[in-house]
Amino acid sequence: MKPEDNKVMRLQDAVEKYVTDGCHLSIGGFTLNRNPMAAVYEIIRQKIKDLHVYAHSNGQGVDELIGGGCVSRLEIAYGGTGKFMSTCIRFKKAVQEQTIIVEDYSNFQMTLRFLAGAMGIAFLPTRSSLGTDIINKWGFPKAFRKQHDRIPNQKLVVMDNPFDGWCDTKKVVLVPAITPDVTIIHVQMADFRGNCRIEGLTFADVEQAKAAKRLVITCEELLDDDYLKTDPDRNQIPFIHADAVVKVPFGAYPTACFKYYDYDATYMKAYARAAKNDDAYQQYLAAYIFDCPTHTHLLDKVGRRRVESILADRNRGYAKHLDRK
Amino acid sequence: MKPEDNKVMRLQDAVEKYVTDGCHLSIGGFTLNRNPMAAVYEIIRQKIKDLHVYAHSNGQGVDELIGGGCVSRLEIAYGGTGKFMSTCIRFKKAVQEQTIIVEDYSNFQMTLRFLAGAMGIAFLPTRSSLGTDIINKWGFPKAFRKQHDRIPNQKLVVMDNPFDGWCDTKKVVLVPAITPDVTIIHVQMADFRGNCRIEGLTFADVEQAKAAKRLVITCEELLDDDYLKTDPDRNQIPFIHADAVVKVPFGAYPTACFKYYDYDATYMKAYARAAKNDDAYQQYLAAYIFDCPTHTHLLDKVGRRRVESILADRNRGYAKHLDRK
Amino acid sequence: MDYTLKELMTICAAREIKNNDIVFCGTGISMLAAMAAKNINAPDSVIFFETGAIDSRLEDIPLAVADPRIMYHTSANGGLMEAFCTMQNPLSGTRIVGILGAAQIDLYGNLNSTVIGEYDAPDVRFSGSGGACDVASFVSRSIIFMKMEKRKFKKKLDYLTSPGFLDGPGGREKAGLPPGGPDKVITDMGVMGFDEHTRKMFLIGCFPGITPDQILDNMEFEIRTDRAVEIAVPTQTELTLLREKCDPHGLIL
Amino acid sequence: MDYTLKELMTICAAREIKNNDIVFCGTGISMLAAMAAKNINAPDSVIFFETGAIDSRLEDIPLAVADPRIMYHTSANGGLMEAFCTMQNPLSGTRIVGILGAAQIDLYGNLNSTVIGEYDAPDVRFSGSGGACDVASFVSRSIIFMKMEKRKFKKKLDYLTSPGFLDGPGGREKAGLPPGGPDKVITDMGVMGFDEHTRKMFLIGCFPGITPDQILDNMEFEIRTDRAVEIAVPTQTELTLLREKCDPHGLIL
Repeated sequence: MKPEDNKVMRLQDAVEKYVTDGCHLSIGGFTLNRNPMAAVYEIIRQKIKDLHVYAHSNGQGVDELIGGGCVSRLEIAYGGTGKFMSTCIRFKKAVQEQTIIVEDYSNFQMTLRFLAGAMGIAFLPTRSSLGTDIINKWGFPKAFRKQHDRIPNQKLVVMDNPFDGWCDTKKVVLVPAITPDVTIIHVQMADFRGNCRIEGLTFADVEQAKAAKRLVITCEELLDDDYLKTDPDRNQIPFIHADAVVKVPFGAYPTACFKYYDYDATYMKAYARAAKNDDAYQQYLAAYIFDCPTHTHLLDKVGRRRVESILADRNRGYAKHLDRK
Repeated sequence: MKPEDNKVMRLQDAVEKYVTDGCHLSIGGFTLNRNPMAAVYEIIRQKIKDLHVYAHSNGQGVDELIGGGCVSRLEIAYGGTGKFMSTCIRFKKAVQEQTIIVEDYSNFQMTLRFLAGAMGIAFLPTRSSLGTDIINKWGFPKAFRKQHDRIPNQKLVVMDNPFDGWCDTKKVVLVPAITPDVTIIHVQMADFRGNCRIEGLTFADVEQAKAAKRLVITCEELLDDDYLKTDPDRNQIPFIHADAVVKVPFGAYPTACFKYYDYDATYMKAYARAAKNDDAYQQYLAAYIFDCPTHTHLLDKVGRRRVESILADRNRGYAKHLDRK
Repeated sequence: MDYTLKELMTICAAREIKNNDIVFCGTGISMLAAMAAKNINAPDSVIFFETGAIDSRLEDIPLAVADPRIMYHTSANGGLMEAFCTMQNPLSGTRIVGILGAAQIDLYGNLNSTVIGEYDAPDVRFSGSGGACDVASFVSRSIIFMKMEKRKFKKKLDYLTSPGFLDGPGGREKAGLPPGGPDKVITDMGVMGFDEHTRKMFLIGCFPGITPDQILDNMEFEIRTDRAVEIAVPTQTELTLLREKCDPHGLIL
Repeated sequence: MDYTLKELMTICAAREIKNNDIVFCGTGISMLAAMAAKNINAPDSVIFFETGAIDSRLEDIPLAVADPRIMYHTSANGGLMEAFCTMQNPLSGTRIVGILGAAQIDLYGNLNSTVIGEYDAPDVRFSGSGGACDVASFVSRSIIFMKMEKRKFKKKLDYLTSPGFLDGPGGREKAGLPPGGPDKVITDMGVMGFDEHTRKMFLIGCFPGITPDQILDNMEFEIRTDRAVEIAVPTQTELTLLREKCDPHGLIL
């Protein structure tokens, strides 16, 4: 086995090694799906501070990182998880109380920014947001940007089309690349080298993974052989991008993991309730994160019955008869 | 069935309808793999003229289109098929005799140009080719570009990074989008609506397909039901992009089709031999294209034994014991 | 006939969707409207999510655009890149109708879903654009769900998240946006459209029992009401299909 | 020991590949060199193709970078976009070593694979860049195969397809390219490198029986030869592995 094959590690060690105070972090998933929640909880547990977080619509994970007090700056397109929190509650509170600074983009723009990072190009163009306040209003002012060399000098740049009306286009918006210090994603299958297979929608995980200086992968199933190479059309991330591979069954819980389990509606509703009240939220943090040394402990606390209730119907990929009321 | 479901047609009809004299065409595949050869032969058979062709490294198909006298202008990255023709022979001859006009890009640039078309954006940036003659020397001069409104006003544009050194980048090259009138690809499986499944590498087929105003799909297997929807992670092109679906078994022959058949080394060597001599090439055109009303006739002419010899080992996806000497 | 306001609004939106439209769906009532259209009046419409799923079967109603229910039995499962490129590409984008909601709307159909108050020190923070700005920028028409309240129908938005017609005729073109813009606003009191010349919002019709004046009372700006008619109530068939096929467990309704 | 010139050249190139290098492969001898490295001296190097395959098993030698043989047992099958992004991305690109060939090379390792003569009216047309310009633009080092001929080692290229050090020290930087550039030139008479200060080509060593002067006689420009040593001939192990494991049917050799 070659040195760079030795990527399998414990979640605690991976977070300790790669997620440090003040680092620039992005997490995979979308709203209530495939967020790397076990890693998020471990980051909170380790009391990592002052994170600069990049997100498109990574709802539950981002809200918990903010609620856990780990985040100082956030570049985001959408803070919500759909029906359970139309606006993420701890996010909303933190912005209103100005305990975090936010820069707003659209989902496409954030995706393009990750893609630019993955492509090794300084920016990418889009026609989205022309004429809007996404262009006019900046969360990170120019002076602030000047002070931070890890933040580009401009939020975005509006430019005339140099190809003179080509594609009926007069102007475009250029958005700057993101290269996080570390990206954490949760996938259905990974092998010991870090080859990844995502089932269902990939969201922007692949772009986020390839844009990052370090990539931490948590997975439902960890393969210690070359099984994934027998069907490479289904793999999205080759091992050359991977730094750590951690087996964490239910690692996206309470968010969903297509073909494995659904979101836990009960947990997410209870979370939203707690998030609305500071005291209740402290109790939530204590009970579900700080009192649980590992993700397994959290699952034990939730209880086998709830976990079993969300197991996916392997045909449909979600829990057909889950009570989501 | 809704109107746009009626996409299944005969190859003759699809080519007649969508590939017209002077139109801008791109074909899928790469060198000796998954070129839509049945469609290429049908285009030659129908004596379509004056095509403006966009290619990255679509070797065999492009060389035959040129050899068949169908092409006037070509934007290309690579004219070759690997070992069988390190430089495509009819292409080489046509350029040297100036019977076609060529504009050169790199493979990445051509891919970005198709992607830009697929993305609906006028251009995309790259750092490739800075300092080279790809930037300095233009096959389509400015005046020529001015006369043709289907060709962008500039081959490419070198621009300073407006994000001031972000990503250690001072300059980038912008390449203009391509939106062909029609793209033709050959895939392993398509359904009657035009959902496509490509096995093995996708090359730039997906970008080429989505960039085009019209998309013609030839396929090894045509499904008249929703089978492909039962495993959508394997599908790359949703039906909303498709205009015609044609079942053509061995539709990539003599190029390869992963999991179905290998390239025919015998055919390709014979082709290269014929291509070197104008008389021999006329005989080749007559025997294999004009005397064959359909692709089936061409396969019959080649003979069952040769066709059987290239059938893929379903595990490996190619013909393990094929004699390629 | 018995129906709720939400059912009426959903069906009003569904009626705007034509067969073969590609329907961009957000969460909640917008998703339900798309499902209703598919089950009632536009069986060949194609439901499409910014997360990358296209033509999902939707056996069960999703509670977010990343719900695993949208990944089942689709034409292709991609990611955000594929989805937004499909919108930005005029060949496919012009066939898409977007369904959006927002916190505020103005006379020209511009939307705010980001903040109330100052951007730097907001009184209320909302989710932000998500894909809404992208949809509003790219697609040829959109349908907007809004609650009728003075603080929501604003003379001036606190933040312009998603472009409507911007400052009126030619506004999108001047800004560099593709053509397109809002088509209908479905509220809890009636339905508005946008004049094709002035690009200003006008009242298309009131819901049963609602007068144009009541609607104007709930807006900060004035709109023309002289073309207003009464909106047809849901038919029994519409209601049955909506209730039984789209949301049998009442998760959204 | 008996070996052919092609075998010697292949093994010279293979020796330049280190364990854990990601090796970009073109067609023919460059692919064989990558396979040789993997089978002889760098078992953990990763073979990578511009068509989108990474870490292909290569049970059988491919005859093109789109040969179906490269799609078997890979880490992931993508497309050209994925491959070129991996090269342009400095995080992965700087770990890649490119193996290239060309029709012409100059003192600074710039390559021509496009035309001989005028671009608009060429005497000889070649394949063109393909991915060569991209590789040469992005990756940290490349190995170039060349035949020793005066018309190939040119004072001035007819067309600069793929960037080497351009006009010398700082040339790439001035043009806006990432760092990188050619590392070795493997010819049929010896091996050249590039001086780290002047960026000029110099002779590293001659093949057995070849003198520096013979090499100079086959070049249009002068290079320093004072550091030249004799190149170690292939070992029996190298030859056996090359012949038996990499190209048992002699398709390239």
